[in-house]
Amino acid sequence: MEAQRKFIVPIGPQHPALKEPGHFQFSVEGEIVTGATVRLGYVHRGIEKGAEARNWTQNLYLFERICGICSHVHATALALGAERLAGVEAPPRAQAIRTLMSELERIHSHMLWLGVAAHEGGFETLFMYSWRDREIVMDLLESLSGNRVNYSVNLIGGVKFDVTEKHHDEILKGIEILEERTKHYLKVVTTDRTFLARTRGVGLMTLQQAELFGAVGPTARASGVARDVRIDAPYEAYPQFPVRLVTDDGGDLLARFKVRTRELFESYRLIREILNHMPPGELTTRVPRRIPAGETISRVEAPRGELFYFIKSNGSEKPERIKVRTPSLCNWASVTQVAIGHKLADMPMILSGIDPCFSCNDRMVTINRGSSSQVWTWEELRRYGIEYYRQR
Amino acid sequence: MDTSTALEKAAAILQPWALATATPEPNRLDVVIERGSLIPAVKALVKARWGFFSALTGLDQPPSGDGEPVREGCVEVLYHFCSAAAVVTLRVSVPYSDAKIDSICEVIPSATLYERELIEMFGVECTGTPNTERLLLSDDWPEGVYPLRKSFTGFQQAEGQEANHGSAA
Amino acid sequence: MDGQAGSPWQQALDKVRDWARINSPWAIHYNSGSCNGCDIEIMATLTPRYDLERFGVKLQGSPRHADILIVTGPVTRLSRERLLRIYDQMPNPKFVIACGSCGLSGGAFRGCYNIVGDISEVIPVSVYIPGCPPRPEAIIYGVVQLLESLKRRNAPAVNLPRQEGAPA
Amino acid sequence: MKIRLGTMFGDIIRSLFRRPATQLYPYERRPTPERLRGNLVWDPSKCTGCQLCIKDCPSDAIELIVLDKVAKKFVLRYHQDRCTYCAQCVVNCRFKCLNMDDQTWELASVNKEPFTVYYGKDEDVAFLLEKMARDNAGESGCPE
Repeated sequence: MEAQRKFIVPIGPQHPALKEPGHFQFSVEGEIVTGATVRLGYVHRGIEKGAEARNWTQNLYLFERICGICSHVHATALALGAERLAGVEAPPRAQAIRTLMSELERIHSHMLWLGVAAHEGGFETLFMYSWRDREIVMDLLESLSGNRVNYSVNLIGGVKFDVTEKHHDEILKGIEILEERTKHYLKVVTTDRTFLARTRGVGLMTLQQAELFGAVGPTARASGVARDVRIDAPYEAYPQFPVRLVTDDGGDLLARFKVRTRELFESYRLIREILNHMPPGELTTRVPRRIPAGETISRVEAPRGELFYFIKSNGSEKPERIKVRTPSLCNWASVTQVAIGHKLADMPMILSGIDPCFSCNDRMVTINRGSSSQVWTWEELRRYGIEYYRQR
Repeated sequence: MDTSTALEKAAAILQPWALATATPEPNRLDVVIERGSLIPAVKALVKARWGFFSALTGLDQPPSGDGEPVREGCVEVLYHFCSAAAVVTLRVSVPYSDAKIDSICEVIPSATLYERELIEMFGVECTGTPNTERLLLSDDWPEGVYPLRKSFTGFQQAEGQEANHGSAA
Repeated sequence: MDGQAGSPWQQALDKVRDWARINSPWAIHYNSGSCNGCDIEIMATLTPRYDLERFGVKLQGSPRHADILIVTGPVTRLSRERLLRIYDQMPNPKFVIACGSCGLSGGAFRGCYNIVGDISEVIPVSVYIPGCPPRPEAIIYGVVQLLESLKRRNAPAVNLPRQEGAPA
Repeated sequence: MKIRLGTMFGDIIRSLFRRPATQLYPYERRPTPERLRGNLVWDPSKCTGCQLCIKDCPSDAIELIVLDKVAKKFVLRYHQDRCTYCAQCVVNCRFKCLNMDDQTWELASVNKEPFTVYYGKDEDVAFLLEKMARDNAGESGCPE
């Protein structure tokens, strides 16, 4: 493409491969992105308002359906907040089960991301293999909770089900295979030459930038920011089962791959520990239907980063206001800044690098100032990216 | 730095602007400030490298009713800053009649997404935010309707009939 | 067109077309406001464990290449127009699979302000798959239901011109 | 660090000699976990009509139609297409009337009619359906 020509490249909001729709606009000069803006709202359903018309228990399920990938953490954040307002605490066994589920969910989410990011980079083999192996953790989640995605583990004041001996053995067996595979994937993402060409030095975010933009989760940790709610403000059973911080100083896509895969090992270790030291006892405690008036802030570490809930109750059966700030939103703000100066061909990888909860896209319209316009699909952009790197 | 020292430090930083402070929970500090002192307060926190800007919450306070002295309806804007387990909340009240607040984008550029959400959901104008295009609501959303204000009770449509039908049967 | 359809050449062509359609329906997926749960399950049906490509179903990037539109989620105000646009861009004949409880009725999001309704209120739906989200097997079951119904529905469609043609 | 090309070739070659990962679902059905949350079933014999299940249902998927409160004649109308399969109603029920079946999860259908399910004693359901048919005939224009 000739330089000196400015394009605006809108991407969004529909695509086969991924999840929520989001609409991005990149302004490009030749090959280089000079600006990025985002338009959300294709999946804006009005949940925060809907919450005000539902009782606390119903909200548990409504909030679980904010995001199907990290459904458990959403419900946990709400349940923890409501319990704190009511002045009760779920029994230790319930806390341990919640923690177990959130770690299993983290495994499923990171494996999913590994596959999707590889797919965006044109590495279909890794995509298919990592999704094949992800089915192991999906089976575990299904046999534990009864559903593969929206587990509905939480109740306000506890959890619904117990972990039996049979599940105990199943999980241990499952994560053993997964650990073996994860070791292999770590080797693949750090040594495969073609893949490294697409990840090393791409989407660089320095420590200062990460701090300024308020990046969270693995995206921030890959830039060396030591920020993890599980460590900073332990909740559930994390005080008893501490997590070790995983960071990397690279700041590029490769570092994000490394951080996420290493976090998987941490999850495996934690799950083993929880299963071997499962506290005995009850699964639920009694919580009144009317949650006492008050305000609380509930922060949990979702697979994508810090999830922030601000909950206000007015003492009735229904909450007064629940504000949800999802980790993707924080990282979105950072990616629109980081994208500047990169090649258009790197955009799919950079976007998927933050593990966004946006369904990739529709069609891309390349608007050539005033003259004819050309329609690109995201698929074509992806292929363009792959081609671009092949020719180099 | 443990939580209580972090909170003490934040209280010291914000002291010049604080109208009132409260600690609703051991790990939290609520500081009520004037609208005008928002930018200097945020700047001070950022300059001292105290935590990071975590979230922005709007809280609608509809006009209080009869009997008591009538309070004007306002939107409370909450700026949450987190540092490890400590959470500092700057609380700014904006009346309906003059729903304007300074944008903090010049200090924290990534705040623009939160501010755009605030503009759409509560109708609080953020003076100086770089982009005010629609972020979440549809393009044909009526002007001046702010879904997260308490006065908004939804568009009366199918669900009302549905509920009636259900109870009738 | 009916007269033409009666010609043996046209009949043969129709048969080939139906055969191709049933044996290799290409699909496109659109999320009109769901929670991602259904979407990752649709993805899972395409990966090695479930492998929907056994039935020739291939996920396409462009609505122009697709026979089946798989929609997940209730329809939000913003995505309504997009959904209609995608549906209009698909070549005829087209089939819609509504996936997940919220796409069938609103599910947990019933009554939220930014939802215009379920998918069948916006575009005609051929197969409904309930579940929150449906298991990949249930999605495969739904796709098989669609293919079966196509086989059944197509039988009279192919025969009809012949009956009309007979008296003439 | 040694930089290599095609780190995953080994996997691919090994996979050639392994059992395929694909399950042949419609032809073979794998046993499902016993906790699977499938279709909701209701046992009318124990129900007292307390309606606790309905109160917490996040999606209005169940309705209890009271035919005769004293004689405990109830019919449960269940909407499969609204249900979120969260099992909150099962947890709420103190008399264990509700249960989620782990075998029925293949619910897809080409139209919406089969999604409304009536549970109850046969004569009660028949009575209700008859009554609804009569009502519908009486006042035309009533939805459904």
